[in-house]
Amino acid sequence: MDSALIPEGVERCSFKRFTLGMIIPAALVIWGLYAAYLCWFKGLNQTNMNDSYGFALWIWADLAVIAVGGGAFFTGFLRYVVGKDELKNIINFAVLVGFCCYCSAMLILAIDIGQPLRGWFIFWHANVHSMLTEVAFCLSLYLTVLAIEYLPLLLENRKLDQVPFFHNLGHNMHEVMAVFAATGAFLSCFHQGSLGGVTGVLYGRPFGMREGIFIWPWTFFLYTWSAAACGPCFTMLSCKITEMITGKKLVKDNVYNLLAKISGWMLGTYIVAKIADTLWWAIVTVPTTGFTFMEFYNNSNNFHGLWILILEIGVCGLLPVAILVRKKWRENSSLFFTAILLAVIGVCVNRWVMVMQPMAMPVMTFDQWVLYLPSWQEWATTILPVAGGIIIIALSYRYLPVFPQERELNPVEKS
Amino acid sequence: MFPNVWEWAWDAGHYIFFGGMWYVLAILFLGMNWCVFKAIKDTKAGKGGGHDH
Amino acid sequence: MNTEPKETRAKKFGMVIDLDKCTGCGSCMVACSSENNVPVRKDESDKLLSATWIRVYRITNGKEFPDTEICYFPRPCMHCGGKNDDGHSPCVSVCPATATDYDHSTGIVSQIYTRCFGCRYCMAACPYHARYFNWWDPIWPAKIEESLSPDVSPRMRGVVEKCSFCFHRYQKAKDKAYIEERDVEEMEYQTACTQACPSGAITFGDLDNPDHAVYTLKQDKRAFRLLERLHTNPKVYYLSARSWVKRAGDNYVSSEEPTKGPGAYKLEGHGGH
Amino acid sequence: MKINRRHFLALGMGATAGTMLSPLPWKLTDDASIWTQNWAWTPVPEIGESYYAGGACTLCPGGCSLSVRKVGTRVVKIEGNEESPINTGDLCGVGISATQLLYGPSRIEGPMIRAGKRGEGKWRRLSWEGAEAQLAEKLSALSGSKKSVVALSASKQGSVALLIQRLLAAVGSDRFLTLPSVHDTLEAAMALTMGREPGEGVGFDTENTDLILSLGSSVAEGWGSPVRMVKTAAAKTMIQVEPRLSTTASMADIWVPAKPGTEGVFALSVAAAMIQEKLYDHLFVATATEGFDAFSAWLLENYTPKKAEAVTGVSPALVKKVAVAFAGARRPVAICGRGKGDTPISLAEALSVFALNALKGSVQRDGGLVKVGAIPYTLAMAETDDLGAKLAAVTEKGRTELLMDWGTNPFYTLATSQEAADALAAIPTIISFSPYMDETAAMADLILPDHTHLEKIQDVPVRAGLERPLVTLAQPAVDPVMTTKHTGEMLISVGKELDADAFPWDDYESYLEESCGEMWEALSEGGLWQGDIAWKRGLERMLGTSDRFTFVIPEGPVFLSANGDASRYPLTLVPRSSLRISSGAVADAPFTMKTIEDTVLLKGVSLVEMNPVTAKEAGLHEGDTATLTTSFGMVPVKVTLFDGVMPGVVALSKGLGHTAFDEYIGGKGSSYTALSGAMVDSATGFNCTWGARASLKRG
Repeated sequence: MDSALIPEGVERCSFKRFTLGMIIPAALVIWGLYAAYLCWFKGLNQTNMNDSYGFALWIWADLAVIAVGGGAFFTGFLRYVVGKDELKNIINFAVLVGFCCYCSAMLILAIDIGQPLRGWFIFWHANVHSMLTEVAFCLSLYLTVLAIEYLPLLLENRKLDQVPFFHNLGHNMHEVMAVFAATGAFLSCFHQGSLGGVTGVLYGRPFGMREGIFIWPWTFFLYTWSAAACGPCFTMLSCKITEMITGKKLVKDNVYNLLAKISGWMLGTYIVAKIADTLWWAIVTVPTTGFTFMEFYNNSNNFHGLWILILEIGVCGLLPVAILVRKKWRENSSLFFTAILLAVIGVCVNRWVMVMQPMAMPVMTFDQWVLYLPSWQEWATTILPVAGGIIIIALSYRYLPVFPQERELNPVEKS
Repeated sequence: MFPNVWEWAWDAGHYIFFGGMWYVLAILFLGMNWCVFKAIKDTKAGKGGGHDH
Repeated sequence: MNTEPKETRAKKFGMVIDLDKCTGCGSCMVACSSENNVPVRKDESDKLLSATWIRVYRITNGKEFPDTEICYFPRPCMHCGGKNDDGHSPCVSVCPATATDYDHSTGIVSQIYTRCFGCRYCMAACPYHARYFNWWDPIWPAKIEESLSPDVSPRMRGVVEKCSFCFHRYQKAKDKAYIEERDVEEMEYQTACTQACPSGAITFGDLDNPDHAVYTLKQDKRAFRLLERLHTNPKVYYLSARSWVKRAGDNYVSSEEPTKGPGAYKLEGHGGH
Repeated sequence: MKINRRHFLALGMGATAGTMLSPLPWKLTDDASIWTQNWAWTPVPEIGESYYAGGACTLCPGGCSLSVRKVGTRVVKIEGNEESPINTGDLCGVGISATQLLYGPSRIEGPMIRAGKRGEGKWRRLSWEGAEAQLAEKLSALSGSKKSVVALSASKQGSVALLIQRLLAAVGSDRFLTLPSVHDTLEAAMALTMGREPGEGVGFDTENTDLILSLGSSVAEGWGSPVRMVKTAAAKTMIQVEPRLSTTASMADIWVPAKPGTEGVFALSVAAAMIQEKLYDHLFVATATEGFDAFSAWLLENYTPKKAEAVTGVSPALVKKVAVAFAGARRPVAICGRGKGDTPISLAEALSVFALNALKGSVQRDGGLVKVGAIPYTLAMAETDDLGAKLAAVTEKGRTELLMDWGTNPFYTLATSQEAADALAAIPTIISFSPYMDETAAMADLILPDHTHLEKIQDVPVRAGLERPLVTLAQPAVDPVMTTKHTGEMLISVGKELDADAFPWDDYESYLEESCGEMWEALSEGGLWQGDIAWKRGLERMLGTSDRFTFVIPEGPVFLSANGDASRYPLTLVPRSSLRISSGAVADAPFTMKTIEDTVLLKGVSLVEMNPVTAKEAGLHEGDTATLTTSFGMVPVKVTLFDGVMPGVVALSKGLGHTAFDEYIGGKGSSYTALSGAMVDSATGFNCTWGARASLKRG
């Protein structure tokens, strides 16, 4: 029934099957919206956050989706600014995933703040010294950029493309896309960095605090770098998952390979920097605050101990680096899949550590390590954008020519 | 955000920050306008509608 | 020394709390709550959700019976001056909407409830847990609304609140002094907690004014500040002759000697605001 | 023209663009934020003229004077009165938070009669005429012995107390009772050692002392007049004797962790050490005392530090250290009364403390134990004989037919066991005058609510161990919030019905003025009357003719041991006092609830403090849920570990576990009192319980 909207020369499942597939994500979205309604109308008492845990699951989710959404800016940067032409075959999807991630971040922020109707005060009464201000500005501008980058793809829908104006608009936008992509990369560098700065500047919280350069703590650069490294991994991961669900090969291996290689090197350099940062922080920064490095890990209530650091740097850092950098290993599809999955987990763990631990970690000597378990409302509203993202990606895949190589890789037999 | 908001302080931080913001906004605004106006021009010239690229 | 005339000179209000006098009676907490219309809930026993602008912690020396000792640590907002005392307090520097600000004429860190949109970044920034979020709409049962003071506006849900050093009392005193064409006297502006404290442990005044009691007290050799090493530059000083109490005011790598007194740690390095 | 989808699309886009370019969305965004800044359900306090009214606090015996800040007709804050010699502008949290009691949900709206089953909470409102008629009728219609009528009064003296006593007399009862305190024992001890006239009390001149030897008294946590004592604790040298490291103990210069309940024995061992080491004031003992020789012989036979150690667990070396410090101070004083002093001690223990003070000559002088003159009310009251026995009878089944309560809340304060609670509940007629829905009011048949202390004029005689007699005046800072009536007024009105001659006054205020006599001028002008320091009057002391001190060898036991089987109840439960918890008749207001630590009360459950060593033996950990049992009752608790508690001892905060009041202040934790049971002192008949044997089981 929707065949007129489906791109030419590709095969899609039946509308019924598609609808059936959308039931679970749609249900999750409804569940999430109900939780969001509770948070908006009854207040944040619906969460399990408290005065010690003002930053919790949501902020982590925000940082994580933005980090993994970094694939859009970095792939765009490689494609339009550096000129890696092969990447045109995955850029649409990268933009799409990025767009979903950034929409998620905005939505979560809108639920997270205590007075959503006053959220715009961050623009109106901006305090330029605040990292969050920088985040909000760059985030909303970059979301605009992503929307602009997504628009031409939308215009390529078979039905829309028939309108001459839309066709021309899409065509023109393609021509100047490099400018937009460069702007996006610039914005992204800043807000990814600012998000790193969010905890890095907290000089009252030794666990999060980092030294740095000018107004930027080292985490500023580490966040940008890790997003650039792990964002493409998430793009590839999503792409692989899409391939699994659709049962089709959508992007050629050489594209994966190129992106994986770049990611591997990015992740490798990042991990070196991260280790250096951790060492400097542990040996130089932390003692000036009166703490020892191990105090952050062997506190009585801290059940994960040092393992979380080993997980982040070793299992989800060095291991994927080794796989991605070595040609033979990354060409092995299961190793490749493991590597990108670990890289994505690694960046999420990093964001978790940087949000949750500075909150939990007692600073006053007579303070307690506070444990926190999110309420179902928090989980539901965190799952909401994920489910929403799945729906957007599914719709886009169904009705838009997201993968330029799809037709070539999956020729449709003319009946 | 605007100089008429009373917190507006004319210091370097604001120049850089808001300078960057307006610069980016200008690029996006001009870029999009260029695309839209060129598309209108092209459409009037009879381009599009088929697969001519 | 500052040679500007007293009337126009910027003040730096602060507090000195004598921990050797404090009996932990909690009078300051109640006086503060009553003065500032702090909301109440049916269950106030979960301290992670209960707002007390000044909270009195109880600490012990960790020794076994019968060598145990306890000490009470009243903790209002520290009204930090921030690194180099330039007004970039941990919370002020991070508030994205300028809803909390550093008043250079008084040294008081303000909180504008109608401006705050509840992002809680300031709470994350404050190592003293001095900031409280209004998780609920404030509800005063029965006729308790009648007991609300018009000097301090009750907060709506979804915003952060904290100790203001009873700033409204300063405004009142200043208005009176202005009409009478003089400066505010030391005793004219005292916070509610200082006023209520039965043991006289709390002293309040202008830290920069040699005529004020706090000026002398902060230089006492028993004086120290909470988390001195973080360079937050608090305006609340503590006094104690007990070395373990002084040590509890900050973190030390095991071999280190306790703090050498307020301002003893040099600020080095960069990063952050 | 044919309208197709394309037109719709164009129209939609045009409309969106048009709206976005118009001021409408911006205006709406702005309005939405302004709306959040002015939510109708966030109250905006009314402004009005701001001024102060005077008053007196009655929430504890402390006698603080108040400055009540008002805005328009509302009370917005309670502060300490700077003119008060007791609290000099300061005030405790319980006193400050009374604004929330005044306006709070626990207030009783007006006179009510029970409509449902007892304790069910169903009431029928009455008019005041109707309620008073009911009371008069119930009193005159008593079937049994007239002595079966009991009245409990919040104060032992004063205008309202007299009216209550007269009302009882009118129906032929002499059971005018007050809640017992350490002062009841102290006065009995004074009668034996120094002689006592009716109305005279015992004071401790802590202002002028230089060392306080506190035998279990919570100097910093509510003993005596709390606000004044907090100042004292912060300023004076102190030696604290008690089994748990209280705030007082921690602030003290020496903490003597004697076994629970053995403070009196410790006092005697210090006295013995002073005699052994010849550290006592020979001159004073020789010139101003009697009975020393017999007393010292008895002491050295029974209470040498070595012998006492078996009871107190305190080493002779520490006893000697305390004796040297006490004897070496210029004007030391030994004070007694465990915790806040709201439980009597045995007469023998009181006599021991008197003797200890006398050995140092710290009797009837600056900084010592002093006799406090009677308050010169023009209308004298009779003191109740056998108060101990009469109090005990209240919690014995079948001894009482009608109980009237004016501010003592016996269902909370006297219900020291399940048995006692049952006996109280079995009293056929219960009448409450409480302004709050306390446990007693909740069980009452008839409630005639009094004004709160912020709504009425009333003399408040202070009985808090001050060195001189003192009366404060409660004043109406605000018009009555509810349809309440001054209990004095009500009693005059009801009394007239029963015995017009005994109640000749037109109204309470004229009666009050008459009753206060010479004090009235000072009371009405400054809200406070202070008497002279009794022993300084005249030249008696200089001439050595003041009351001589007699050393009395106590007859009863100094140490009352706890009942219960040690194998079944291996632990000893002791109370924990805190100024943050009002342990009297009225519960904490919400603001004060805020201040209660999470090591005392957590999510509605009381925490019991225990030494980590004891916990380890019992297999308990921090935060464990457990059941605390004594022979008198059992309650659910959580465990908190504290090194400052003596091993084998568990401490539970006193003053929690109110079952009535409202959701903000009732139903919080468990009541220590309900577990404490009885330890009757044979000499006085008072329940002197200092704790109970207990067991603590996980789950």
